[in-house]
Amino acid sequence: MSPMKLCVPGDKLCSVEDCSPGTGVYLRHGYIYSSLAGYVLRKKEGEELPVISVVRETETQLLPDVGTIVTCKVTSINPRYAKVHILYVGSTPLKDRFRGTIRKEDVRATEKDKVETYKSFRPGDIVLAKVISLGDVQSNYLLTTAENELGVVVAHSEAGAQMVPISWCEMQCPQTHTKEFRKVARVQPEFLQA
Amino acid sequence: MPTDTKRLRGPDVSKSPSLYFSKPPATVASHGPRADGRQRDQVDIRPIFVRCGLVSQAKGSAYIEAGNTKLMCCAYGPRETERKDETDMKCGRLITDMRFAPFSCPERTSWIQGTQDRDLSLMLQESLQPAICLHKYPRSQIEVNVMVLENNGSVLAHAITCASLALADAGIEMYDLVLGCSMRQDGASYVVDPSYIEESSCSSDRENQGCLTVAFLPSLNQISGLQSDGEMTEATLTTGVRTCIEGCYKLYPVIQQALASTVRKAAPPPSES
Amino acid sequence: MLSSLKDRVGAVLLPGDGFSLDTDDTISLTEQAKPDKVLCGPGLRRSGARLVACKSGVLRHKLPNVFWVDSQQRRYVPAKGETVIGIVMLKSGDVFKVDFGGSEQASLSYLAFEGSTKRNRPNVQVGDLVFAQFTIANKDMEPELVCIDSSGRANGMGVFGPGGLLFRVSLGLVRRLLAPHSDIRSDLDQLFPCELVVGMNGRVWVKSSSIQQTLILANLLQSCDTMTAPQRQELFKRVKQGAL
Amino acid sequence: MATVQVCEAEKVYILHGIRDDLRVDGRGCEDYRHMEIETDVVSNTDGSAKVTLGHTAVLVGIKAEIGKPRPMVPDEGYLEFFVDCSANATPEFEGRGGEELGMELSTTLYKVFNNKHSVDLKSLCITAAEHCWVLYVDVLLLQCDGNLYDAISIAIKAALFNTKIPRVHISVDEEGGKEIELSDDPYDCMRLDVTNVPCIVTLCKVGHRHVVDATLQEKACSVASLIISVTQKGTITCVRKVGGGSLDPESIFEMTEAGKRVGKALHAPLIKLLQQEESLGKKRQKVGFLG
Amino acid sequence: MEVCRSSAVSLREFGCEQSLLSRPDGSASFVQGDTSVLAGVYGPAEVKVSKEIYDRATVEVLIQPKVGLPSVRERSQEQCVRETCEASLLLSLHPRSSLTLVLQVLHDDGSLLSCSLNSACMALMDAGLPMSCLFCGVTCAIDYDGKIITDPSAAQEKGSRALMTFAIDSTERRVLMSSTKGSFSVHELQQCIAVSQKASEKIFQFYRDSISRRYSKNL
Amino acid sequence: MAAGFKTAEPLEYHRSFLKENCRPDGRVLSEFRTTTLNIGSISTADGSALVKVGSTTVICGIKAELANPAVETPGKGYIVPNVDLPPLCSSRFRPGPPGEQAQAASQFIADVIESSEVIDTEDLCIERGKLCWVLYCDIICLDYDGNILDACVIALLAALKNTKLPEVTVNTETSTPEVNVEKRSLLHIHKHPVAASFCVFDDSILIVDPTDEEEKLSTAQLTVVTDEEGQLCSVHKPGGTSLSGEKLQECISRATARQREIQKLIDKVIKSIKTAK
Repeated sequence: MSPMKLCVPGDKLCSVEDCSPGTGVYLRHGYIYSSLAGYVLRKKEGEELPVISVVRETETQLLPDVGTIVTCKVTSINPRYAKVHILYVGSTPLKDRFRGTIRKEDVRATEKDKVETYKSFRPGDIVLAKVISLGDVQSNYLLTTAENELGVVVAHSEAGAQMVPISWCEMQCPQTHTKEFRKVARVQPEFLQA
Repeated sequence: MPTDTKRLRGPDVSKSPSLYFSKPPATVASHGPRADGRQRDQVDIRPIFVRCGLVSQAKGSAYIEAGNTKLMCCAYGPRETERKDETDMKCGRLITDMRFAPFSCPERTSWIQGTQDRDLSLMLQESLQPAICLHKYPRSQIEVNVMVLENNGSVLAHAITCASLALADAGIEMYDLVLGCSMRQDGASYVVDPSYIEESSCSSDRENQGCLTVAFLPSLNQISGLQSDGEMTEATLTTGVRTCIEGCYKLYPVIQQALASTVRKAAPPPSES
Repeated sequence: MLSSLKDRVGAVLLPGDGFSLDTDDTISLTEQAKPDKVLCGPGLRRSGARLVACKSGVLRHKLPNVFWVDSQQRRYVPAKGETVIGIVMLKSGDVFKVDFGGSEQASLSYLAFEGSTKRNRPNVQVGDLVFAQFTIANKDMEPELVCIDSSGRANGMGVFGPGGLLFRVSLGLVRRLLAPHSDIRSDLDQLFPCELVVGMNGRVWVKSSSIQQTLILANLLQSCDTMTAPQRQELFKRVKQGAL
Repeated sequence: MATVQVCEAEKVYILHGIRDDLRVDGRGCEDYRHMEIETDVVSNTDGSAKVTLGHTAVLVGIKAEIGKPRPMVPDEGYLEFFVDCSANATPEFEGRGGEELGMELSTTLYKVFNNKHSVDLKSLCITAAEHCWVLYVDVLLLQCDGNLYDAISIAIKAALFNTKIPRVHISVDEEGGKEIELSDDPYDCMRLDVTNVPCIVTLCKVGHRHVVDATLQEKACSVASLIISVTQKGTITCVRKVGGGSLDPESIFEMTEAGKRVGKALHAPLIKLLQQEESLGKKRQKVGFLG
Repeated sequence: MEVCRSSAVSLREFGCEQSLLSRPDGSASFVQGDTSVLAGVYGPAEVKVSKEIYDRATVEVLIQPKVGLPSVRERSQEQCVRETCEASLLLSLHPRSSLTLVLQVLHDDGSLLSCSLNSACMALMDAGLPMSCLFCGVTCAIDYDGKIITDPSAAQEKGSRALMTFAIDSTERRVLMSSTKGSFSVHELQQCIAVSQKASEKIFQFYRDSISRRYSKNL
Repeated sequence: MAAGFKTAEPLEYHRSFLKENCRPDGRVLSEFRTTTLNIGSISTADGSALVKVGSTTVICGIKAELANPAVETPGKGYIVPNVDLPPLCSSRFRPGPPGEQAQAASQFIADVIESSEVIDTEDLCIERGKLCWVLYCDIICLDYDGNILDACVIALLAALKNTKLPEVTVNTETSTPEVNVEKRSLLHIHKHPVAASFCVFDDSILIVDPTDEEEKLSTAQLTVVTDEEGQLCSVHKPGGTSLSGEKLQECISRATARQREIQKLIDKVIKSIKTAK
């Protein structure tokens, strides 16, 4: 096998007739060009045109986008929403923190009007959430935890110990055995790298 | 004048010893070979040394050395924009900052950023912006910081090249690389990639004299930055631009190689499956 | 174990002063099968097996085993159940933002007034004074105020009427004013008839029959902070004679 | 800079018009809008001019003051530029908004005048290494309706034409000390030679063509512009690409060519106009700001 | 104003007054000989979003010199005072709020940093902010004969070979902060620390006395 | 575990390493990062040095200018050090005037220069009361990965050792200085101060040469500066949790060893430059 081709931004890779564009590339006048410095990857699946992408050692998705799952840390809460710092997009850690908001009505899918934010999150909690909107000029990224797999994954009790989930809405401190309310995530193995 | 209370201050007045040199400084000849042995009236750029990814804290970084001109550039981001307005929602923002180390020029410069630095920062921004896929980075900003460690001419041109390398190293999506090249016209002859002395010397009252810097996207064949001062005829200017483009093309393979080796060093090729 | 603590009741404590809570000095076989539970009030905190003061002030004790440090503090830190006088700063959505002198503004729902419903909103304007109680006061959360008690009645809370004067006194004085059988209050009662509202946050509102009397009362109260009881009684007597 | 929002349909309309050499306001691609020039409008300056170009209005005042020559060039005076973006011109300039644009404009002006021939700096020297004239060129933006560069450069040229610098007499006293005396006679003054003062032509690339003196709408349709400062002889003293887009080399060459042509043509009528106005002297009817 | 005369480890006369300003939430002035510093504390108050820390309070210290604007030297002292305060305050009890400590130098006659620390500690106590322990500042000078002078005056500072300021905590008498000038041997450093620890006993006793007096007055 | 844990619970992440007596970058607690030195690479400066301590990179350039001595010290010149932490070196620094950390670092360097007497400012006097040298020592951080103070002191010392000043005479007739560029001489370095920085973790664990991450999570920092005679020039602990006497002693002995290592390194690099010439 020949060594993989390297390219830099602006390199013409091929015509659109030969391949369909993947990530790290752009189209211009019927040709596909590289927009990254990386390895050229051609993937062929079935009868369709092979997909051409440019990949780097680190994943290229650097920004939270609508629909992506993010890991965040709760920084402050009030009755209407919880403010968070987004730490990860998927499994890629972000170098710079982005701020996000989980509104009260986006905490869970059922009985939305009975949600109380302080029975769902506490500052310092690590939460899995999904981006629902990039927000507007005033607001931050809007996130939701209204899915079974989303919600608090790591939380510490008043005593400072890491709590164990006991139901979808409660966690317990292993030291003092006190129970605290949280919107607990049913952790799925694919997100359990943390 | 307000005093700078955030830095340690020396005496109120101090002067560069160069004002009192017993021998007058050597002047540059306007003909014959150049001081560093390069050819006049030819696209004879200095050999450059480039390296990417030297700064551990930055998303991407590059260092460039052309003769004694040494610069460092770091790219950060995309990160949340500090100032928000409507256009940021669709498009990212590019922020550039270029500054000189106080010891980078023959005369010591002040820490406080002057108008020159700000103008260069603006030129840098305008030259880089067309090459970056900013629409891929809504709500965020990408920062490019350039520090000139030693100024021996053609700083802006090299800063542009260096910055585009840093951006590519940072994995910021770009339409093309941006390369910079400068030339100085002196009467009928010209020098490409001038040194500090060649840049600042104005030998006589001759006409057709000036400096030109071009930022060029080599693969798309587009000029993203152009700046000149002095006095030049239209013909000179046109050939000057062509000369600079030629200079950029000479730079291109070196830059491509540097980037490729960075990619190779960072990770082995992924499996093709 | 409590003996060391009880001995110091009434003494001045400084931050860092600690008491051992170990049971090892009471190997007593007799009385306490269960060690006493100590309840720490403000100014005291548990640090491992020790009880440490974190504020300067006088150690107080209340039966059975409640201890706290009585300190002189000017900045108010909200606590659940305390009533305060706040100023409405902003209307946002279905809440008011209320400044009560703490580190952040508290929220006060439109619905937390007696008789208010989604249709029938209370008449509260930005700048109004409210007397309200904390239902949430916690370091992790935005404090929340209400103007109704648990049975939905105003119980003295709500928006202040026109007139009257708002001023600040020390938190210590507030506690003295609110203590049952407060002597300052009884002294005041003898002076003029007045309406007096005391917020735990150091804000006091008075209203009397004339502006002059209101001002006198306000000045008297503010000067109470630095006076001993005889000094105060002397002053009140003089005012009563001089002003009337 | 002052910007307007242009919708897609408008954009297409403007683009098609320009392709056919017909702009929305009826001009051709290389035509300027209506321009008015008035000099000597601010009495407490040594030279001043006001230029309106479409709805763009700028005022330039020049003050001559005695200063110390720069150590590198002891036998020359120098010019200082300052551009004030008043919040009057557009609300966007409020606060610090105008500062950045002001900076950008003034640094470009320094570049435009950074050559030996635009203004004879040697004539501004009084005594070498000791005293020289410093011309403070203050630009005030009154209203922004696109094409600031061109309007400013024309106003500067007019104001420099109008500038009267008092003559100085140097007397030497017994101890060898020099004394500088300014002439009291208002007519005993030095005039500047403005033949080589360049004018700026901004070319806006719209679609595949370029236009001169773009309106804000046209500017919103363009990705990049080229600023070219041209002297009467056709020498180019400064070129600069502005805006977020890039240009291909061929169109740059076309644009410089066009810029040179348009710029060169600008000078002769301008000088004629200024001389005419001057010859009118006191009889001239002052229009003033509201005229 | 209370005054304490000192004997064994020679400290200059010092005095302190708490709660002397009405605007801040806590204030104190501290006098050591002719050196005096006035401290004011504001907080816990609202914090700027950019400075907000989600699990603790943000502390800011501002030192105002007697004349002129604060310079780099003040900034470095601010850092010393701030980090000392941060170590003794229980900041996690007031997350997302700000504590601002303003120190106004009234007169500098040596041992300024230690006087600043002492006034800071008294002001923090006056504000009733939760603290895990108290701290005090002690300055030692070593003169050219190798003699150690505690709490030196400006003249003594000038005639010294080395100058050290320590902040000592009240529970374990350990060094919280150290800032030195001039060169000295390891042995000298240890001696100075020992002397400072001894001197700290006195200062802490003084703290206790003046607080006790204050509370006895008000009851 | 690795990456996720690191960003979400950085303190726990570091603790898990410290428990095993090692650090995330593989060092043991008392180990410095590799220190490299490049002297005299900036030709526009009168003296310069670039230091790398691990990834932390600092450059120091010295520019000499002429000035009048201060009235109160007519026989002395000036040394003006300034440390800059530009936004280039880390995303935590914002553009604008230097922040508290940069200012505190500048003051620290100034104090070290004064305390250690690395240069006798009287050596900088050209003519008493009339003319003297000002040494502007501008130190710029190019990559901030912790322990900036150690790197700054090394860069400063190496740059000073590399600084050559031209001969200056004062022309008696015109009383203007005359600078002879041909004749340059090295500065006289009296002492070789070297700094060693430490961090305290969880009030008890002491680590040497902290990285940026470690600095952020530590509860206290300490820098000890010693010279070749074993004298202490600075024991700088700007606050934080307290430190016992034994721990302090440990730091001092480590600092003394570090001084010897660094002085050797500087000598070696200077020698290699000379032989290269």
